[in-house]
Amino acid sequence: MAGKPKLAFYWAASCGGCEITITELGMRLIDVGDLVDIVFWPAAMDFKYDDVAAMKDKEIDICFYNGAIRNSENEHVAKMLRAKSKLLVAFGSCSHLGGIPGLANLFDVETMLQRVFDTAPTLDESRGTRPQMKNKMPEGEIEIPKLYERVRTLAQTVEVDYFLPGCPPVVDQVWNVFQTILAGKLPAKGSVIGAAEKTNCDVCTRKKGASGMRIKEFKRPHQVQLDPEMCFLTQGVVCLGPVTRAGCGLPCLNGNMPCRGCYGPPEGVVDQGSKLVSAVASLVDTDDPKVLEKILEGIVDPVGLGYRFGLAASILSDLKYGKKGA
Amino acid sequence: MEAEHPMTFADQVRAIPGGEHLEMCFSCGTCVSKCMIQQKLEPEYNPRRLLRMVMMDMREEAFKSPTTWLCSTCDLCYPACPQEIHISGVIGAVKSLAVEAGYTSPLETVSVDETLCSGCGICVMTCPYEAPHLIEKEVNGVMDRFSEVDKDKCMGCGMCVAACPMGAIARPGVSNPELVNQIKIKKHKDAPSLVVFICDWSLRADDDLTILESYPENVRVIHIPCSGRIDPQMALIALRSGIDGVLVCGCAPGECHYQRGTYVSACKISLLDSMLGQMDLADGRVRFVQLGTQDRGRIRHEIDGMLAGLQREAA
Amino acid sequence: MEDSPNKEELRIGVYICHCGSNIAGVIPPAEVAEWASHLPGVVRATDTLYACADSGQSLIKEDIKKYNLNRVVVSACSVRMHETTFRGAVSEAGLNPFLMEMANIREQCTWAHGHDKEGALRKAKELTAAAVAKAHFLAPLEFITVPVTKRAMVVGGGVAGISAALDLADQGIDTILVEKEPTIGGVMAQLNKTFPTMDCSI
Amino acid sequence: MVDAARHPKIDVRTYTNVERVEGYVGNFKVQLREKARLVDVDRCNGCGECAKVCPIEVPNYFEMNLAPRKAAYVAMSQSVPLKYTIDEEACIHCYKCVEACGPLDAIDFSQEDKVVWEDIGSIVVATGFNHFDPSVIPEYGYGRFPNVITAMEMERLNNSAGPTVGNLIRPGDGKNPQRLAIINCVGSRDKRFNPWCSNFCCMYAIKNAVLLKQANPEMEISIYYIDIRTPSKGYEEFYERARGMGIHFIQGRPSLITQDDNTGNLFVHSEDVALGRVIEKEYDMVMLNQAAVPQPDVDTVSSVLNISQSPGGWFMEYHPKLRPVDSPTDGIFLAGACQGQKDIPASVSSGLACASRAGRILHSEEWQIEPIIAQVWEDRCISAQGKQCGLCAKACPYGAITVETGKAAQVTTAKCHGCGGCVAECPHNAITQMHFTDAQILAQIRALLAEKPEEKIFAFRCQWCSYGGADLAGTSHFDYSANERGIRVMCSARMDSDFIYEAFRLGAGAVLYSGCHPQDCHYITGQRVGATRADRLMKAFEKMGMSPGRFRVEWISAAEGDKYSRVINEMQETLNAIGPEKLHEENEMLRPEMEKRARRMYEVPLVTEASDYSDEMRQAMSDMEEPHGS
Repeated sequence: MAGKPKLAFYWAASCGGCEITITELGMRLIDVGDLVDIVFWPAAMDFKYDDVAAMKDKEIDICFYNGAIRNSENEHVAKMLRAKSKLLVAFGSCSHLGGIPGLANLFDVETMLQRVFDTAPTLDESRGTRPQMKNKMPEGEIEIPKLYERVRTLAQTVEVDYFLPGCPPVVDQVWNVFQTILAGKLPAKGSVIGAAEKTNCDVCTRKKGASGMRIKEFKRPHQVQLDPEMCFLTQGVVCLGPVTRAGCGLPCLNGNMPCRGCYGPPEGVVDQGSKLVSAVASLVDTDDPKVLEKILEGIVDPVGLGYRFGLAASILSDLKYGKKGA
Repeated sequence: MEAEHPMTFADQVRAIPGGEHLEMCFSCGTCVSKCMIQQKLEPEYNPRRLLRMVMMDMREEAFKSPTTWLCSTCDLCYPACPQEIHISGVIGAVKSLAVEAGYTSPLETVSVDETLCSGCGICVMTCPYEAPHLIEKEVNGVMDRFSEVDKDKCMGCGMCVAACPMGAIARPGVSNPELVNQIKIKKHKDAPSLVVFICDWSLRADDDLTILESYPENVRVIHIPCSGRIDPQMALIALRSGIDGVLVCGCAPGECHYQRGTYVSACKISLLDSMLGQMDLADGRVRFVQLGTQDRGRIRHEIDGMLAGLQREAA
Repeated sequence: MEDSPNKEELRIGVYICHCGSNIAGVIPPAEVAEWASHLPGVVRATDTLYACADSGQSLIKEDIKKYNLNRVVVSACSVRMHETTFRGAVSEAGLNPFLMEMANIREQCTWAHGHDKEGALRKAKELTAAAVAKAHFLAPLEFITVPVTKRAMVVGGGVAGISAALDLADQGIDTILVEKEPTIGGVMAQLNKTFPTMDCSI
Repeated sequence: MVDAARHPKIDVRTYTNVERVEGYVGNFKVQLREKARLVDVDRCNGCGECAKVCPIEVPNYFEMNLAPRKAAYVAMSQSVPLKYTIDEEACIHCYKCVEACGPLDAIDFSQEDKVVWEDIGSIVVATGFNHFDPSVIPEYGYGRFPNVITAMEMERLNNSAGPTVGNLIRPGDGKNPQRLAIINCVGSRDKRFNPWCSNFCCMYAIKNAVLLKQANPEMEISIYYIDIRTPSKGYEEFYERARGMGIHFIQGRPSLITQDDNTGNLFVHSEDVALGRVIEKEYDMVMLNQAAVPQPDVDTVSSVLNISQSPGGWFMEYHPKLRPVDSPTDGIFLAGACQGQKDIPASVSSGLACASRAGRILHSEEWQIEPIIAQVWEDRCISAQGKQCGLCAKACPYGAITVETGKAAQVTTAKCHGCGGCVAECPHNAITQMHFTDAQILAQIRALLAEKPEEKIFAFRCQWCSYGGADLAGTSHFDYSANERGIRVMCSARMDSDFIYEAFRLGAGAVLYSGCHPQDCHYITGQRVGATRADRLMKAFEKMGMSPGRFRVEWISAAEGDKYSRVINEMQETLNAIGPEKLHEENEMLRPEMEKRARRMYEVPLVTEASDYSDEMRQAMSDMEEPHGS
């Protein structure tokens, strides 16, 4: 590569936390500045889409794309950046698995619009209106992007080279990924980088369950005095540690809260939520069908629990929208 | 007083909890026919004869007998015994003596792949037979925790295989890939496609097995040792591959051959169903039925009912 | 109403039964008899092979006359077995049947303490002594005779009840056959043919 | 049956219950309640017109509910007496039957129950047995699978007088069954239901099989059994004949029956024990050979007739070998299956035996009862001195004692059964019991506790139950400690507290207060009197600080030999645990208290002579000890 490698960042349907992670690099940002030439970073600097459109294909060396594909704009930019970049990395849970926005797949667009524009308590007299697709403005006609029925991950829109999981990805992992990319020591295309192979339980130091220890009642974190020494499952609290990759350094567990699965499932697990059900349901301790029902009432929102970050990438979304999902 | 006579084999068995009053057996044979192992697995399996061997001090023969090793203490026989002998308790006692004497189980058991195992302990908590337990081991300089399975206790039911998030524990014949590869149905334009996961012990009558095999291609039957072996992910994989419905059949409560498999899968499918419900996909495409030992012919109703439901759904 | 014992001189006969080996197999009856002979009031103490047999009973009857006994103690089996037998024997010898007392040294001694022969012997002696002690205070009694209403009642009209009623009636006894159902016959009437003769059951 | 009704000497009272029985052998008074038939038996000629017009149909118990009967009904056409009865519950009072009866005018809806007292010399109880309801064995599917029937249902279905007039059909679809399975020991030899063998079912199964095979030789019949029992003459030959006719006998108790819902056929899953193989055979119909169980109303019958029950609920005989048909109560006899499972020949012979046993009494002008009844010492009775008492009358189960202040208590000899409750309850010892006087009992106690009393376990037993239990312990050779010394009284009500205090005063190591179980007491409420006294004693001894287990109260029936030996052995262990020194020290501490409480007994006449004589006896016994130097 002639000069410094060109780096691009883009922020699609997400909370922006991934952008802030970059700033967390702190002083190391200066080194980044020395190493790479940031050619597109709308969140930080005043870059325009036309700048990218003007580039030649594959001109950008590395593109970090964070955020899910919610509307037509996200999709358009994703396709454009794919064409312009050699390496496209899905940065953070939203682009990797759909993240929190992915939970929108539980509802259809019309229900959401009604909630936002008709029934929300804080609405003023604008209640009942709807945003118009096209608007005449003094500067000219402007369009707002079209909301797709289905929230899709980056990989479900364009071909993605690597995935950097996390909500947000831990800053040290981001730095490691920088080093590996710059050093060119990347694993096979399509693999997850910036995370471990095994699950959180491998690194979690809590005392694990013994033979015959079963769950008599599911409890949510606020309903029980959580023991910092014992594995959450032995306390009847569902922890997604067993179905989530290690690598985040366990900020949640160290804060005495169960893992929520943002780093995504380990290799070989196709659907994180159903795998969690398989693991957790095996620990239920009753042989009476009626009692079983009562125990299951302890899990108030199975999809929210099992697919907090992975609903868009899950088979459930495929089933709901089929392959199309326009 | 004459010399303290050495403990006979029967005394030793009686000394172990569960092994009491085996001498009350009057060989009526109820336990042999209530248990399905002889019918389905091993012609030599006969708990009544094992009790007789214990009473007649035939120690070696008892240790070698398949009855000692194949009994999964499902306790189908205990409430049926007119002499109220805890038969599975006696067999368990003989088994523990056999293990002490150095004999090992001939059963096809699970094994742990330590490169995958994250030491989460879920298999340890799941196993009805307390076969797996966590061990500390040093791997290239670093202390790590793995699950290790006691071959003599494992009954090969596969509940741990389904529970293991990493797919680190596997049983030859029913490992995850082997099952997923069977989930293939040629698409039929009018007949809905249905995958039936059925446990080896829920259909007592051979006629029911022939009913099962009598279905055309659009019904794919996959045999698993226990309904507890089912992983809801497989059901989703089947649905995504275009299959219209998934039916999981297990034993009735209290009749599970591996004690708790049927409750575990009831819980899994119920949770999966509520998830499908949240995504308003719950139109009965995934169902779990518990077939009792007297429910002869019911498998036909369940499958036909499901196919009819899917037919209506598809229309 | 009762006469105190020392009005006439007490002459007690004690008989220790072998009952074949049932008693003699565990304790030596002769030794018990010899021991009992020293008890106050005992004038005759011996052992006998089978007290309830003719030989035993005739021994007691002859002794009552020969030793002019006015109390008899029989250490043998349970009262529920042969009390009536020995009461009959002593009354045949002219002694009031209620002046005979038994000691149960078989069911409640030798058969239950086969494992402790020495303890059984001591117990047999003391049970005999207790019977002798009670014998001291026995008073002659007459059976109370009550009139008998010559009518029988059979409760239940099944095959057993009908057989009993028929037999009683054939003996000339007025019998009331009570049946709670509208018809007699019981379970038998419901049966088809009955084994082994396969004839009808009505 | 018919000759029983026609016999001049037999007065058949059907649709009648025995409500109360009083009195004693030779002089029973029995209250009978003849339920209202709503039909005048003298007028009814059994023509059946009323039944024809009666619109109401209810299941007929006689046909095992397989066929209906009208509200106006006879159980069967050969009913004896052939009189119709109107079922009050089912009847809707349309009175059609009254019209149909016409001139006979036999139906009378104003009829009331008739209650009458009868003087009876002897009672024969022949209340029979009941059939085990197999629906409590879910594995056999009775009640769910229509073609699974019970033995009695088979009797009716195969009976020419039955609902199908002898044409055996299966309830499911009315077809004639070609393949029948008979399963033996349903509810018998089964600890979960009835541990006993019901005696006749093996032969009964073979009979049914032979009958069916004769009627339809092609019929395939299999009998599943644990052991075929053919105990009497001709039975094994009958079994031989059945095998000769091609009836299959499969050794193996089936564990399960499943049904093919389409064909209604049944599959019997069992092991063929001879082969050691599990087999599953298809049948059109399955007959469950159900166990014989006691009648559901045995408790009422045994309390009305005052006869006790052996374990399982069968009435208890006086002695299983020597007096098998006598009940413990003199003059009451047990005929047929109510005393224990019997087949028809055994039932008939026990009926005939009862006839002769009752005849013994009824043919003699008078009958002797043991003179062990209570007698009052008028001079000691405080009621005679004008004080208000009557404790003895309260304790008497038979109301045999009348007490008026100012006059001494009076015992009516005829009513007194000799339990001795009054004697023990009287605080002034103003009443004694012939042949079981206080002096006689005290003499026995002192003789038995003359030597090394602290090693001894002193047992008070009642004649009918715990003394019988001790006997059974001996006959079954259940070993127990030879330190036990026991005396016999007629009832636990006779065990005066003074005897207990006296035994402890003499230094007894432990005392057992034992009698009948409450419902078994031979004297109706005698046991209750004994039990209340025992509780009082237990509390008193606890307050006195006596080590627990030294005074023990146990209710032991004549059939519980194992319990008697277990209790004595446990008491021996208690004594060993306490140890001789502490026992001696405790007795010294308790002696003054016992002396204070036992002193009242010494006011009884002859008791002082008994204690003098006992000293003489103890002296003689200790002389004998020294010379032998044991």
